[in-house]
Amino acid sequence: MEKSLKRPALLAALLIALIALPTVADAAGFAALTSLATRVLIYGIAAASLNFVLGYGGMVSFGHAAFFGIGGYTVGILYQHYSLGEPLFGFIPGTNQMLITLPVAVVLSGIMAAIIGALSLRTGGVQFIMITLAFAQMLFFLFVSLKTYGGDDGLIIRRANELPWLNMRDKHTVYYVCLAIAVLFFAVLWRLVNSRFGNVIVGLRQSEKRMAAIGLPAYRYKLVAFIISGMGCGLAGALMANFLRFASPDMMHWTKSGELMIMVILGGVGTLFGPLIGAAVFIVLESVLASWTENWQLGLGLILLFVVLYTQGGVQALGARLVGRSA
Amino acid sequence: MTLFLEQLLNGVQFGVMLFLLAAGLTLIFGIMGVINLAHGSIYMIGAYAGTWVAAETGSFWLGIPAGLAAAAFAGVVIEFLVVRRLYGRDHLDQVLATFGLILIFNQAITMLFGRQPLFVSMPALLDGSVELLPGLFYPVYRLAIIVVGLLVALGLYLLINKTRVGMLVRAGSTNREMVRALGVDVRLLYTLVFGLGALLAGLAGFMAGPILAVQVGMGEQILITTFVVVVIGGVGSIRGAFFASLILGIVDTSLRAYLPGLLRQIMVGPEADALGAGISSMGIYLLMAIVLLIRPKGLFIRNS
Amino acid sequence: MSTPILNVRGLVKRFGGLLATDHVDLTVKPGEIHALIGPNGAGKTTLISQLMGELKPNEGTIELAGKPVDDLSTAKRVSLGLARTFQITCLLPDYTVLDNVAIAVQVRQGHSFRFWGNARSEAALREEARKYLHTVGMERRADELVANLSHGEQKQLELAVALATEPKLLLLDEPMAGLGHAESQQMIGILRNLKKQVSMLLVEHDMDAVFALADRISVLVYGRIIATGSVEEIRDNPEVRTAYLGEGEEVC
Amino acid sequence: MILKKALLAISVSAFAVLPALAQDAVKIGMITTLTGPAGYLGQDVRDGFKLAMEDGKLGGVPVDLLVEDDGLKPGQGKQIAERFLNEDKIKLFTGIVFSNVAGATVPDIVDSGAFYVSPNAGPSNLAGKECNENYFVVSWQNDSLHESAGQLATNLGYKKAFILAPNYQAGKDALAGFKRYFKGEIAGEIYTRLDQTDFAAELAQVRAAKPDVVFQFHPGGLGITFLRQYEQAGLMKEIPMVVAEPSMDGVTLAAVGDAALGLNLTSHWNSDFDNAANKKFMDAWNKAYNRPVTYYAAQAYDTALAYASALKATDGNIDDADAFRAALRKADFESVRGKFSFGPNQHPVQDWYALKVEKGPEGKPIIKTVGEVFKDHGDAYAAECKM
Repeated sequence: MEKSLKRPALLAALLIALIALPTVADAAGFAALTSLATRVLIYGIAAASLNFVLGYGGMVSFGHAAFFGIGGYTVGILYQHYSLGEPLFGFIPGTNQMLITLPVAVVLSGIMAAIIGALSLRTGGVQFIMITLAFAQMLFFLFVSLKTYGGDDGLIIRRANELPWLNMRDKHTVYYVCLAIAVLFFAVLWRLVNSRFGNVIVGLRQSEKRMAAIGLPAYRYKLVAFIISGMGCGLAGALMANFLRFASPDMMHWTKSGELMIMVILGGVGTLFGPLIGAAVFIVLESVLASWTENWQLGLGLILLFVVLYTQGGVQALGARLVGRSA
Repeated sequence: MTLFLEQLLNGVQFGVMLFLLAAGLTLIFGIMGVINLAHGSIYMIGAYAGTWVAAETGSFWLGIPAGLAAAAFAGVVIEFLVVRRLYGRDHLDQVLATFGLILIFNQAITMLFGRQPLFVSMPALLDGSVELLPGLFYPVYRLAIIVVGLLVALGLYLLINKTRVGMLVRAGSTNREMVRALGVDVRLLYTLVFGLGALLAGLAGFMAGPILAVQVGMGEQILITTFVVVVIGGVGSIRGAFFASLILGIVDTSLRAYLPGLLRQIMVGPEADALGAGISSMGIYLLMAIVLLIRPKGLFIRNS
Repeated sequence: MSTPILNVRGLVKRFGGLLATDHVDLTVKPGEIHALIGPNGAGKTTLISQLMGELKPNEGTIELAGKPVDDLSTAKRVSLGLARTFQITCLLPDYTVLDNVAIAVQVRQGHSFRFWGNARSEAALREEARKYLHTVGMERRADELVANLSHGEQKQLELAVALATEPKLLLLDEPMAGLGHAESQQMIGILRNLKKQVSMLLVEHDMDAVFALADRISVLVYGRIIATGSVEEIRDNPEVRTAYLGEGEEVC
Repeated sequence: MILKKALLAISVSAFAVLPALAQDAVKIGMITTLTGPAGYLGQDVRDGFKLAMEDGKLGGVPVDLLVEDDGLKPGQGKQIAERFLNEDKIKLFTGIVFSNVAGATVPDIVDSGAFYVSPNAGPSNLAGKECNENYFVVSWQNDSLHESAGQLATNLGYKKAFILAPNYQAGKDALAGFKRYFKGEIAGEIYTRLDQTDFAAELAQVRAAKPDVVFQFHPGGLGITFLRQYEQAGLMKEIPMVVAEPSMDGVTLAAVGDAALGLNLTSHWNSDFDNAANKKFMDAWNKAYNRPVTYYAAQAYDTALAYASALKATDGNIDDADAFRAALRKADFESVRGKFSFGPNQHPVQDWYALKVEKGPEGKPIIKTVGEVFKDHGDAYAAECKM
């Protein structure tokens, strides 16, 4: 939608900065910045996936943590069966190969999104918000009571998944793997929102009635969008499990859905990179404020309030306006 | 039989507690179109203020006005400073802003009262149990909660159906434009409704004091359940909130009371208990999902 | 006689105790402009909504070119050649004029499960959309955002979007409402030109337009058709003259 | 881009404001939960640990304690550990209250060669297969808590027990642990919910089952709620209750009040223990803080003493990890619990006591030590640990 030439240049600069980040951070003595950035990238993927239905499609899902958790648990459960040497259900062997676990996580969260979406999309508005929440909470309670997989304590993944030729124990490698996947993800997302499919999804947000009147069967398009979005969250969850080397029901609690939503709103609803910026702002704020004071929640709350009341369209819009003014 | 009656009373008691919270939430939701996540915080404020005053003065009864006043005051302040700017804004903005409020209130309470849960002792009048039927003992305090809850429901019914303010509220929940067109000071009406909702939440919070842990985060724990009630009953419908609260209270209680027993008939004990607990945790969400799939707008809103 | 393009028999719609559509029979012949007039609240928009499948009637049948469509979704009916315009315009406000038409062309061309190519750089799609804009005389405004259009322009765009679905029968819900005299004349001109391609059911209050365009007229009062006939027959019908008033609005 | 830079600047300045360090001070990183309903646990851990520091020294070695809030989020705990490890070059860690945060954080810490001494969480996976030579637990292994409660119920001569716990891992472990040492019959078993606020339905079942004794495990706010409602239902007088310490501590008691009178519990520590270390600890606590003391504080105090003993033995040289580890393993300190040593998996081997809630001299309820339950009790997972 932006037609200026500034945008590609800006993106290139951002990419270079992200590639240089681990080296710079180490040199400057802020080694932990790399893992902070890894977390931002992963949450950025999750938030951008949510934004595809929420911002572009106008479907306010309050249950996307479910898919995030499914992705994480896929990695965790496959790893557990791999390390114990016991096949899942007696015939599915476990694995620690990322080239297998990530696609499996994406497919499984897609299937879960298909089930939840197929039921939830029969409603709309506030009811849709609540029914997606309901399904996510059901999954949360299910995993809390699954003793085999650690229940509430969560599932420790002793070693991150392996990739051929790469040393996944190295934090920089993990960062670059996440960066590569994020770049790929955002490229695909960019194509997606501008495609014919994206075109009707954005149309559905603006007026479902209009889209029906030009002959669009809305339900199946919304459902596919919901599935795609769930798959993206599942991918992020799988990466997060690899990064934390840990999966827990905490990943699918409603507060996590809320956090993802807040990242989207904070960054800018219905923009490609807004959620990534939102994730960065949220996580950096959380870490920085928490290292300053134990009353960090007060500060975070006030900042969120400020963003809503005094910026229109989140941090990205605020930034664009500030840049526009100074230029 | 007495056990069944006792469980039924338990369900009703849990239901009326939910109703006190849900009534305010559904009004705010239905009339102003605001999703107020901070409703749970108001409940917490009512509980803290009331309990603290009761503990300091040694009188449970003095806690009541304190809790109500603090909650209503907090509600009006929130409305005036924050929510007023959110009318007509996107639901998402409201979610973000009221989430910010939750963080602020939780931290403020921690700074004011510390991290330890507060204690309030039960007044002698409400302590102990009474024998309702032969063999059916029931705690007086819980009976009192039921009575207060039902009185509030009756009061709300009269307010909504018999007064001019109530007429405006009803009109407002179905057609916001019409209320504006009537030349009513909508701002004042909104502030009043918000304050009323906060007052009820504060009442619920204070009454919960002696039976629950008065601690930071107590609001979020019950907030989601309250939203479930509002949605099942139908957004904006007080009547819906009332019946949905009772249904949810009774369903939740009976699932916990009877499901493991039923499952034990068909499977081994411990597994049945775990499965039963698992299903009953999901119970209210399952109920909401089923209700919405059958009646997408909730039980008490006509589908058009 | 050829099969009517639209054949409605015994259509009934109740809202609670209210009969919004009261056993309506209605036909539109191929190549015909059939006007539907009636006072406020007569149930004209309700009728259109039922024809489109947006509302479900309680009784009766609807046939499109001889084929019953009662159990079909709106989308399916559109693919069979039914299209409507909205009285209160219902467009995609964040899109440009051209986008609005192009998306209709896109949907008509078949499924939209294409995830990769950029829909905005598909030349064929854009060209075809421009053709419809040309038909309603809006090609100059192609890159304007819908939110910035005047009321009259929005009405014209409504028509272009409906045409982009290549309908056999066009349901026009008060296309002149809110237009100035010049704009109305322009719209009448456009519709007259379209008559060769598509049959129309025209709901309209502007009697000048109705008399200028319609082949036949039906009069709807309290959900019931009280008269159907040629322009002259209706013009002289005293019952119609007394009953006639304006109509309310439908929100997008 | 500008935004990005600004954020970077903010984060950089944030790291810069960390307190300037005295020369040679050994840094100890404390990751704990200070926000939310469970915030008081972390607060007590922090404050208890600080009490053991004399003039900023542990074992005569100057230490610098860095405390950060994990917000009960595993991801945040890991992030803090990462920063402590890589930027502040911290080698000694402690503080985590909850098992799930520990699960995400501890492996990172020990894998990078740093030490972790747990003041509270003792999940079974880290006690057994996933044990590590740099991972010590000063508090307990989770199961011991409930095993001791089971033993106490047996000792008290109860024949029929009704048991309740939330439906999650720790809850199931609790019931399993209780059953392992309870010799009588189980009259009923109920799993409650983690987000439950009303226990009336369960209490009615308890009453109907007519057991001799009730065992329940409900930590924190859940426990307060459960106890209050239990008492209000008139059950405290009819059916005695045995619990393990997470369901009853100084804070819980203050919030429940007289409703807890008559409650039996087991613990590895109590404020009235008659030993010099505990007297010192209690004096220091009462002087410094105007609030009830909990065993979280006592455990953190012991954790600090454990670190102090190792620091003293190595003279503050933590670069020789083997020597430091060997010193830690000796547990050469005066624990507030009296006897204390580490088992083969570096979890405690200690005595467990029977306690009872009684009316204190000032009319307020207090927790009183009345007897012993276990001597030199270790845990079952030590066998699985190959170090």
